[in-house]
Amino acid sequence: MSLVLRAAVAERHVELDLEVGHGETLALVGPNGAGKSTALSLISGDLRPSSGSVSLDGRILADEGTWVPPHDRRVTTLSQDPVLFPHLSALGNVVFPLRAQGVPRGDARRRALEHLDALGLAGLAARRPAQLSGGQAQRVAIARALAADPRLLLLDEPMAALDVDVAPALREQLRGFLAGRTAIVVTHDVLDALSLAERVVVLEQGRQVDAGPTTEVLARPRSAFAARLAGLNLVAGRWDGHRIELEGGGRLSAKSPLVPGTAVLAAFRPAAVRLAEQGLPRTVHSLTPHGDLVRVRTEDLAADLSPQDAAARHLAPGTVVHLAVAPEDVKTYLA
Amino acid sequence: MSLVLRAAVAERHVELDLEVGHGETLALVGPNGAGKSTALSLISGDLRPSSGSVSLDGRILADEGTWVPPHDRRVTTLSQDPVLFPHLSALGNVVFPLRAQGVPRGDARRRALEHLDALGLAGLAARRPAQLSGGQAQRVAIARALAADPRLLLLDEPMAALDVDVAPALREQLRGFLAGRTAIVVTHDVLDALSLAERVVVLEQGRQVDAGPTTEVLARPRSAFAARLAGLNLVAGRWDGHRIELEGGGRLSAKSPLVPGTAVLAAFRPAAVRLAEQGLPRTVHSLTPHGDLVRVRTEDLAADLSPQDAAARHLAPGTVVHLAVAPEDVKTYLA
Amino acid sequence: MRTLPRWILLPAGLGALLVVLPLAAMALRVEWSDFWALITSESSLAALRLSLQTSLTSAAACVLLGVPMALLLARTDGRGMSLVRSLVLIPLVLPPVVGGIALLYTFGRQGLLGRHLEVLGVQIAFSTTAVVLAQTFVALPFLVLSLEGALRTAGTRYERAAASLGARPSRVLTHVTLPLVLPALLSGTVLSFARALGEFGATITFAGSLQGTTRTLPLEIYLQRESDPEAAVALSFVLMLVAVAVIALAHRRRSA
Amino acid sequence: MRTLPRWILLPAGLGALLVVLPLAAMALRVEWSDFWALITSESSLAALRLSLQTSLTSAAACVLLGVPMALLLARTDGRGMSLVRSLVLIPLVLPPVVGGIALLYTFGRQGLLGRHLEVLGVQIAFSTTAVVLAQTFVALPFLVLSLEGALRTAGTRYERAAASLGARPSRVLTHVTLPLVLPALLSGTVLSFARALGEFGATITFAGSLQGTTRTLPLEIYLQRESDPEAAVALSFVLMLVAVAVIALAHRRRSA
Repeated sequence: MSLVLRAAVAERHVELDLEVGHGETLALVGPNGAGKSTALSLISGDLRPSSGSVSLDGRILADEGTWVPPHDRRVTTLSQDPVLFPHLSALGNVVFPLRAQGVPRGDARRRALEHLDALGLAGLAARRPAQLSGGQAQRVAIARALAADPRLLLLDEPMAALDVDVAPALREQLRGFLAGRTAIVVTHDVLDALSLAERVVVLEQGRQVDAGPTTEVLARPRSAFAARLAGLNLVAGRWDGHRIELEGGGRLSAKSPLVPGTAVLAAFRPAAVRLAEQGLPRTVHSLTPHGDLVRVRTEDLAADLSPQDAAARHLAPGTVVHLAVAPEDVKTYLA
Repeated sequence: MSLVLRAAVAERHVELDLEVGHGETLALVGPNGAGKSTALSLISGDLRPSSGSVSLDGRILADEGTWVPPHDRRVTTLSQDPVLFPHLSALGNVVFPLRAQGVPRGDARRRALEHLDALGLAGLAARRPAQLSGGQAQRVAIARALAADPRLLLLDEPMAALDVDVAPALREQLRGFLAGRTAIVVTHDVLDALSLAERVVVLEQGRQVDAGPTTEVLARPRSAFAARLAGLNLVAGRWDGHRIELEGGGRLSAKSPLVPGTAVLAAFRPAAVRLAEQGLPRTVHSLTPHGDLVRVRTEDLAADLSPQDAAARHLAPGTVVHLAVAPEDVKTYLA
Repeated sequence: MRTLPRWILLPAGLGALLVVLPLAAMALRVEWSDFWALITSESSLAALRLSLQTSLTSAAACVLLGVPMALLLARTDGRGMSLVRSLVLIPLVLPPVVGGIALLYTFGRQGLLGRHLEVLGVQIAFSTTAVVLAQTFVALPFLVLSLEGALRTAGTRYERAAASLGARPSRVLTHVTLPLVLPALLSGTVLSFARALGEFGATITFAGSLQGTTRTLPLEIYLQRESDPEAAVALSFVLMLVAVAVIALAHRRRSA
Repeated sequence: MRTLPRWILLPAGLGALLVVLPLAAMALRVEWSDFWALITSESSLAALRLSLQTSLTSAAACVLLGVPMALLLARTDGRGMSLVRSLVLIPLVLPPVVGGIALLYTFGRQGLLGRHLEVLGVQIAFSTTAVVLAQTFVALPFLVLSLEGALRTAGTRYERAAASLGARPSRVLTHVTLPLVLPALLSGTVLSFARALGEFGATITFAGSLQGTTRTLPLEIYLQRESDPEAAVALSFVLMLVAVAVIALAHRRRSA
């Protein structure tokens, strides 16, 4: 293992147990306040663990007796804000980490230009950050982070501030650079997780609740957040051969090869849910635009309706609706 | 007519011709920079027209020789920022416009309390704005705007800053208050337009490009923006009885009772578009999360794919794709 | 803190000592047994009374003249305004003695205005009015600066909202604008009061040093420094307490 | 502008007149035919030279001591720091004469430190060193205040980014923190230079008025005011030009 994080931060009620292998990219996902930022702060050295330890490539970075300051950890963070030094040119920004490591001036300049070139930025070397677009600035920040040659790269929502037109191209570039590097990417974007990371860890309330290969976790979510990230409704219950007896009450028809009597999880898309005369009774909690549709959220289930439908039915919080879903749209798997 | 706005602002290349009837609510929609803010500024008195005039209930508010200052127009703006006076209580905020109109102190207080009560805020009368939630603050702002008893109410994205859980309930309340009042609502939200306004005007590049009853404009859009608001692809062409010869080249199969040879518009949902071996050739411009799906934008058409599909095909800007849509998913109407 | 190199503690400590040590040294020299007698002697009381009276008048004049100036500077744009702002700030960096000379050539007997006032029988130089003028001249920028900053920070959105609700400009000013910047107005007033209270160079140049008429506390301290050092220290200690109180007040306002 | 009532133009204009009129009146009194002779007389030149030399030294001392202080104040939190900040600000509102008295009881012959220095044969009061100390004492808060504000505005994100890229604290300070606040550092230095140049009360109290040793420009102007008013006006005009230049410089920095 490259990174081993087994540490707690008592005042934030966070207790983490993470490992990242050499050359592996791990996606860290979860709702706000789940402990993702705390994990990054523990690794980068912005926060001390109240117990436990952080180690990188066998070297203890922090435990009860040890404290390696951030500049000495060989851990570099790339966040949604490129934080380019405004008084330096693009080239000067990429030279900075090389000079900080004692690389001689001419050598540092040459290597910085190579890094800029690799990101297609050689023509912008002389520009100040204020003269760069958002996407260009973020690419300079990537070049600068790579120039620091960290043992571990932390990517904190690296695309979140970019224009939607720019993000996909940058995501593909980043995918190339991350191959063979050890990295953790924190993201809310399912595309980031799918394209950049082989493995995903889901945090909720300071604890790990789901983990595994990215496509597997998203196809068969076992946590509320993974289900939300994958855009699925998730319910738990017992399979009786025709229907699932839901834990919260009610029954859901499904088709499944599972043995009757087993505890199962069932996932289905909100777009497959319709309002019916009969079905699971639920109370509307909120309505939100969701792509072209309106997402109607209830206690535990979501349904995607057309805006025309939602407006015509005068749906508002408190309205009671009956939700139905076709058996062939329900995917079941062992709990 | 209550409001008649026939005015131009030369330096912004905006030329407007709007009318709002007594007791009517008009939705004003369009992309950023289309002239919506300019229209509101001309009406509220933040901006002088370079030519033309603005009149309300027969009184000229602005033309070459006339200029009524904002405080004297009987036009009140409600924006996404409630702009409650922080040094006054909720009650003090609602009392403010009444006192400004010379209502005696005790009378103003009584009427302000009635307004707060109508919005279910009587219990919060003594609170400072800082002690109110976002939704409560916006409701106090509504009560304050109603207390000003304007001849025309301007709603500038009134829900845009609210939590998604709060907006629907407030939208329903606002719908009640707008009944019988003259109002203009600027919005990006199709639900606002559908629930609040009987009529919609679409602005693009400073000009009116589409107008009519809200449901009609959204069902059969005639402008790129109205199509985007309704979540539809829109193409123009000539109907030959089986297919539409598109203006930009290519053919699209459809079913339509229209007479062959007529110029038609065709609308279809991005979710109905699939990638095929044969179809309309297009170049990917961007990929963006869109609800649970990924919206792939090309030169003129959009397609909604699952994130798994988009990641598996390594779609990125520049990729050439072929788009197909089933004939029964295409809706045609006269251009 | 973690990102600061440790060696900066040395010069920072020296700097703090340069400020704190003299204050401590002076406090240690106060003759506590005679303290009350020293600050209530006839000349001390006359200076205290005069200082309080002139500084409060000056602070009031700063509010009356400075609030409209700050409003105009904060709410009007244009090239002209930046020149006006620069002019208004000059007393902040102009040596007070030079300010005193300038006032003398304006309101003095031979001055630009003074010679016309002389004809009317009004004489300003070397009077209590001169003290107030000198103090207002040097203290005005403090009020204008702190209020203009607060007005710019507050922005015009509340004022535009008030107009949209039908309030006339005067009502907007008294019911919205000024209440919103009240903390900055108070701390600006306190600062200009403190600056007026400490005024020395412009006063001694323009108003002279007549006991009971123009000899304010700083002048009294300067004159007593050699003849009656105990009294000078005692009065200095009083002014130091005022300075500490002013800082505490202005600071609490800022953090509130 | 549209939201301001018109009547505020009257007091605002009066306030502007109070500042501008004296400056104009003084400029009108300059004897242009003798101007060069007046400002190059022996005593004028001695004062000019001394003022320039001491003010530049004080400004340098302010940078050396004030930059570390501003860094600590801006980057450290805690209840203790707000007390330290209040102490550092005191010279800003303390009457300069009182500052002079305080310095006298610290570095004077009988002072807290002075009596020990006296034993070593070092005498500070009434020397050029005393002038520099007095000027540094009153000018230090100007530098600390403007730099601390800029450091807080700049925030720590660039510093954290630099550390994350492997830069040691000293390198972060010299290559990131200071370059980022360079405009504020320059305008703070200019302001503290201006404050040092105009210093009068603390200097005359603590350093006296010996030609060539402690008689700086403001003291020279004060002394010449009655004996040679033409020279006083000419030197005042020079200091006024410096004040205008300082304002222009600090203003350009701010808008840049």
